Amino acid sequence: MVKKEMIAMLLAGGQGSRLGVLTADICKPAITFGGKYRIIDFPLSNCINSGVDTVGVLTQYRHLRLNSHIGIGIPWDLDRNHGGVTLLPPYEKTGSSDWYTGTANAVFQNLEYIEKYNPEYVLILGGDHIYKMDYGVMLQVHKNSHAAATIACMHVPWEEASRFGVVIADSEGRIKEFEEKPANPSSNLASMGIYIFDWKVLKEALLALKDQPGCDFGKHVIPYLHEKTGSCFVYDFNGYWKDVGTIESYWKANMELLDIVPDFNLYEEFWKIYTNSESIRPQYFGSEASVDKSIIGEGTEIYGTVENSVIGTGVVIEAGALVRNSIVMQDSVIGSGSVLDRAIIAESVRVGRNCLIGTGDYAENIYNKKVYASDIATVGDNSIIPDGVKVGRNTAISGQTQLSDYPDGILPSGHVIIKAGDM
Amino acid sequence: MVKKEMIAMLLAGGQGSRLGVLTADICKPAITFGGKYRIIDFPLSNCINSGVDTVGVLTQYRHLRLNSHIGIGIPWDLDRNHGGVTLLPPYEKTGSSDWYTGTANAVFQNLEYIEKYNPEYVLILGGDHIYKMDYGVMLQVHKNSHAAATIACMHVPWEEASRFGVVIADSEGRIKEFEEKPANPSSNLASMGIYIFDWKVLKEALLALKDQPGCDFGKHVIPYLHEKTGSCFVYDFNGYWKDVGTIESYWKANMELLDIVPDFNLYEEFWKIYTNSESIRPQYFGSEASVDKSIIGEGTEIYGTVENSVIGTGVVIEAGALVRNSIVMQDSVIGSGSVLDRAIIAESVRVGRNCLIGTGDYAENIYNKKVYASDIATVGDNSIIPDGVKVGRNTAISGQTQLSDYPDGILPSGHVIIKAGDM
Amino acid sequence: MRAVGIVLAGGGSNRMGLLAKKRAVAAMPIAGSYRCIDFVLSNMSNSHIQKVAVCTQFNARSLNQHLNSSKWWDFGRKQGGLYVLPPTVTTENNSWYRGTADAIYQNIEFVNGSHEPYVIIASGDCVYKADFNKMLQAHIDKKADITVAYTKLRSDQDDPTRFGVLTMDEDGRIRGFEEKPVVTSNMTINAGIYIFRRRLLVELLERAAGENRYDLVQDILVRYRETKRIYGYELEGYWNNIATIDSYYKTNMDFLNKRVRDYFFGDYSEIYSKVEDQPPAKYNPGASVKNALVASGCIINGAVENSILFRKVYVGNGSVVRNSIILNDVYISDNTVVKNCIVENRNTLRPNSVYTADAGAVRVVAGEDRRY
Amino acid sequence: MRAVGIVLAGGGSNRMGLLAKKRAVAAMPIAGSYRCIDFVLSNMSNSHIQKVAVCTQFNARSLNQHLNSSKWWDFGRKQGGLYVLPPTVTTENNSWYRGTADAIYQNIEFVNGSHEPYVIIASGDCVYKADFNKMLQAHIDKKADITVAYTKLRSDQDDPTRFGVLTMDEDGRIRGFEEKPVVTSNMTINAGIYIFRRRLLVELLERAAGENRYDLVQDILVRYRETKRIYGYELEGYWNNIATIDSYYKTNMDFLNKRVRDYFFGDYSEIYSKVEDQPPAKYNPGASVKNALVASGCIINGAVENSILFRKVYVGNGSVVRNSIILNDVYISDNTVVKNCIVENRNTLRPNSVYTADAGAVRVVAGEDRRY
Repeated sequence: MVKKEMIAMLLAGGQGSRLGVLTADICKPAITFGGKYRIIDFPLSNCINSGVDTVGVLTQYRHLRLNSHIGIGIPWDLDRNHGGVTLLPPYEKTGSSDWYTGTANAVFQNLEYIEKYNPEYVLILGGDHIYKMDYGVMLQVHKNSHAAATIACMHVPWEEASRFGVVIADSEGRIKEFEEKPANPSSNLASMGIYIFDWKVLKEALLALKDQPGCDFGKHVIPYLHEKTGSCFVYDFNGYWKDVGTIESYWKANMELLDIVPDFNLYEEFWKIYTNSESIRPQYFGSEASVDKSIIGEGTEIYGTVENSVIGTGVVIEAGALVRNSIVMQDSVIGSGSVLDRAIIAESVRVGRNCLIGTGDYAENIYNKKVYASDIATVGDNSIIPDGVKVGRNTAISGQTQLSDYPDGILPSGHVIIKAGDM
Repeated sequence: MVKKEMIAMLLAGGQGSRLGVLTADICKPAITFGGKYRIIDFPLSNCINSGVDTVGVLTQYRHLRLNSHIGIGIPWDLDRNHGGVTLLPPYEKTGSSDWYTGTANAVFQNLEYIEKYNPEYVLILGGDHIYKMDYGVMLQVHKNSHAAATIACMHVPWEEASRFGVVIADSEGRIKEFEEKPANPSSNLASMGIYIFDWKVLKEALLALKDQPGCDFGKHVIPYLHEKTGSCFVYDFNGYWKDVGTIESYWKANMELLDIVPDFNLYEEFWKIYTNSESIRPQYFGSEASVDKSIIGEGTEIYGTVENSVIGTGVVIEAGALVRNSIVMQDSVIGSGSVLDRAIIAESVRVGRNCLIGTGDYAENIYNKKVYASDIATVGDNSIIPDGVKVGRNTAISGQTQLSDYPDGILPSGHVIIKAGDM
Repeated sequence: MRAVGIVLAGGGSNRMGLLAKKRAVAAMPIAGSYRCIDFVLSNMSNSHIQKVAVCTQFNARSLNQHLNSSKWWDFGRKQGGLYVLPPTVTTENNSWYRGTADAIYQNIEFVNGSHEPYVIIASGDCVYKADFNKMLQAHIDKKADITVAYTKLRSDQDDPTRFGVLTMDEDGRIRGFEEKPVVTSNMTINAGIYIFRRRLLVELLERAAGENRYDLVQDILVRYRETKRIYGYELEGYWNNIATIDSYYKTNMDFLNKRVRDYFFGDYSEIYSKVEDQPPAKYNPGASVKNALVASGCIINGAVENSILFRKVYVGNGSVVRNSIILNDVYISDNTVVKNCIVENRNTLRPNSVYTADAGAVRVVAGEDRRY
Repeated sequence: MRAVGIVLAGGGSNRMGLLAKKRAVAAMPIAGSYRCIDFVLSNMSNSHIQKVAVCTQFNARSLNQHLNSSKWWDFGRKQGGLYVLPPTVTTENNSWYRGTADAIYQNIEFVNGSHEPYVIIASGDCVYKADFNKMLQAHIDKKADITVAYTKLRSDQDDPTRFGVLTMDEDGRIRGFEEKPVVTSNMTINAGIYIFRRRLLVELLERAAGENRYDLVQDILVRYRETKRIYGYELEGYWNNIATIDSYYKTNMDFLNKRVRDYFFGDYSEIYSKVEDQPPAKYNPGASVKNALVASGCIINGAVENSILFRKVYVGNGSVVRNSIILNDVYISDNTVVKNCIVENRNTLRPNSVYTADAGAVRVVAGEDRRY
């Protein structure tokens, strides 16, 4: 038996429904980011870089891609004899399929997993954010304040504070009050959904709250502990932390990487982000290729022009194609002569020749105004777009489309074609 | 992408209901055997020893112990970048929980897993038997005969043939006819439930039979291929192959290991059996210990007497205890002064002091005659037996029993005490 | 597979000059993301050889590091695995490896302790793809004592006088074997891959050691060419040895050719390497890249043409890299011109400087900084 | 953890005679299932040191094999890992390691390439349990340049003249440091564990190398005892060095004591080792085993008392093993008597023979067969 000082429970159940066709086939933590990574690489890499070598990943929704990405944890050095990364889908606990009803419920259902390592501290993480954080520093803060629970928080712009759970803390960092998505926030210190608990304290709370429907850390566990112990503290985080929960924020966060010295720097040696890359081939540029202000993944072959874009691994940009202000994920092919502007092309998509993707003016989406609320054209995993079509802005395509799906060869702005998967 | 010549699908769903309290908490492939191993170690070790490094393990029933035993496959060298061992519970396929309805249905539900490796051959294994087999030799036979399917078979005593599926083959090994558990068998060549298929052939069959309820290899796939191709062949296996499906056969197979040169020799260097052992401590014998004709696992401490028994790892036999003709599985403690005779003590059991386990005369079991049909006393995982009780033969105990559970301090032969788990 | 593998990766090379000062030839980077030894190791893995030993000696640090896990090439640990065998001091012996045969002889217990009936020995400084199963089948079919893989050099490919040249009879048995001839018109050369029966190898190595002979080619192959049945086996497809500056440069440049890339990387039997966890390459405004391979972790601000950039290369604003190979971690400052060079220098190339060689020549720009 | 670890495992030992002829002292088997180096590696792992180098040299084959995966001790690969550092030939250097300081100096890039501020250096031939975090905290609290762990020998435990003996002032600063004194009554000895600031270590090693000085104790600790703040740290609990036959025998026999076993194996911070996949031990009719440790893979037909049997030992019918240590793979034929011996012989001990030493003495029975 090996005792672990701190183990992490990573909540990777999020469906990411506001990412539309981009998460039709995969869960949000499995979506690619920055040309090479998947979102879950960030918390996983943070764990191993912080010396946390035991991570339970709580999955719920469409975990196939996530499972094969994580595998046995080799890329993150989390393939261990004792500990390492373990996928914890709901079935594990009971043999029947009790779905996880809330974040804390999910952890509660895996008490046995945690007990096996007999940890002193448990770190709760989400799988939805892009950031680098040394959880070891946070643990030190937790220990120093002798807190029952420590919540990582950061100051957000006041105008955004109402989108978050905010906390009011005294000068020592001891939390006085909570406000969940307050209309008129009295603090701009927002919870990042990252917690460290003394395991004994958390276990007691989980058992006490086990009949709470949809038991959630932010809504139930922290208030319970706050009331009971009065010993919840803030860990004040200063750094890059980005939610990529909407199509527009996802696109923006990718584009920000293209700055010459981006806020979020992947090129530092000190805090590497690890990922599971199938290919390690270098990328190749043809004699007529042109590239400007872009990030390009391994094994990609560029024969056309790429500008201000993030291109994944194993992509082919054929001769004469122009990709601008766009994201193309791994293994997709952009046919010769096609022009992309402000498009997000998911994995293994085949865009035909001489297409125009992202053209014309913005129009409100007729299918789902809430999800599709930008001028970005989105194409889901494994889609096919036939030669020569025009696709407008704020559109979505999913599935193997044919010319007949495009009246007059056009998908107008604000329209969608869904032939496979969810929305 | 890495192509694999042959991958294995190991059917580990069996509940082993005829093992009574021994499989109350675990599935049959996870039950210990020979002082150190679990049954699934044998097919897994056969795989890696045969050069098969990609194994999908199809689990269904109570897989917790099995999961933690297999982990990421380190003990069997099956922790691989490409391939290795993968647990495939039913949930993987669909997100909802479609239980596996039959052996072939279980494989059908994992088509995607197999396709990922693009194998030429697929090996189908069970998780219920003790044997050493070089699947590479079987594959060579399969290739030489250009068979659609090859079935490993062995000659069984004629009187037992009616318990098996038997095949009638010509001198070349081509199968002419099948008989499933025939009353009057016309052959004693029994199928061992081990198959090699050309993957293309198998895939076609699985798709053709996908609506077959409870689709099973022996009952549906092989007859289908036999009719369609006429090209099913026998691989004639000569060697040790032991079913341990009943309490008595399980006990006997363990006892046979105690012969000076047993039929099944674990001490050969050439074909090692690997297992996941928590402990590597040497065993210790106290100054008053006595041992005769026994196998004893790592980390065990013997202060009493052990005769003709198989003792697992991490067991303590206290001073003055006598264990005879018995099996004691890992982490159990036998209290001082207790006497065991023809008992099977499962994992993490605490037998009190001065108990008599396995005493008196045989009596028919009042609870389940079919399962409990020997003179062996069985005690399930994590059970507690209080000091000073007497337990008869053909009995079963499961759970934390107290003196009050034993009228007059006695559990008579043929009786049971079930305080936890299934039967 | 019925053979164990031994990779000879101990050698330096005088003909690689500064390039081999810092690392073993087998550790030289190839094609942007690989090292030379990845090719032979991947061939062994793809041929399902489960047990492979690598003899290292000269500048072995970076090679030993590269080989720190058998996982990268999918070798196991139980039935075999990847064994790194540097020289060691014993009570009987305190010599370094004195030659290729001595390197194996000093590890004779690796050979003795294996149960596979054959041994495949291959050098770590060649770039090729081979299915060793086919070569072994040929060895068995010919009832050979030893099989030597050969390749036929094209006249523009390499200089035969730096190899061993072979002549065979019509059955393929090797009758003539001349190591590094002064002049030759024979383009059939030893490709540095040998199959022995395991017991014969032990016997010959023990005999050689008893006679203080240490070289596998000179003291075994050449010496026994009359008395043992030594057969040739033609290795088809791409093959290059990289142990001179010219051949190293040419071999790398070959990977700008799509056919060569597809040959090595395009199907199931891929080339594996250690994963280095670099971010994707980044192109800032002003970048221009044509006919070039760029590995991960590079940041490009200038112009790159007909070149190969290994991992983590930085190309500054206004700089030009042409017909060149830039090895890992090179930092090229602003307004610097690099033409017809192999750059191996972890120190910064200063701004506003020019590194060129005449067309057809190759200049090595190497720092004296440190080994790695 | 803010330190990297370096384990010095290069040494042989003349005082171990035949036992160390075949393997490095650090590879000597301990307590039935372990090797000596497992103790220091487990201590480092349990102290959450993530990056550990092991310098090997003398008879390193079996040690290198034992260290073939970082998994056994739960070290990672990315943030650190387990680095095996045998000597290598470079253009500047073709010497073996000439001493403990030289072994680290030849790998100075391992030290330079780390970012942790401290280095913990420990020898591989001691059996003990230590939380290096506590020692590091003491180092920091004392503002020490170097901290040396010491232990106080009991008079029956070992001979202080084969160690370095220390005297400290009341603050714990080391004022006297005598290496292997001819006679001494001082039982406070150097336990072979040192903490340095990383940069200071580099500086001192470079200076020593410049002066052709190669020994860590003599040329750094003793030499700088006046000018650097060198502090002692008392290592509590069990400690033994095994580099003589007597101490090796005694250390093993200590594990027959339940308190010693529980101390090392009884709680969460366990001792790890490579898993060797042997079947459980088997006792045939006629076996009798009392006060003995028996490792897996053994087959016992005779009588064993007050002894330790390592893996895969066979004891024949009618044979008696008493007060002895039988190393891995020894085959003791029928009717053989072994008393007060350490048996290290992969050849068979012949039937009907007797191997004994007088009570209080220890006889080494070793084969000349081969290294491993």
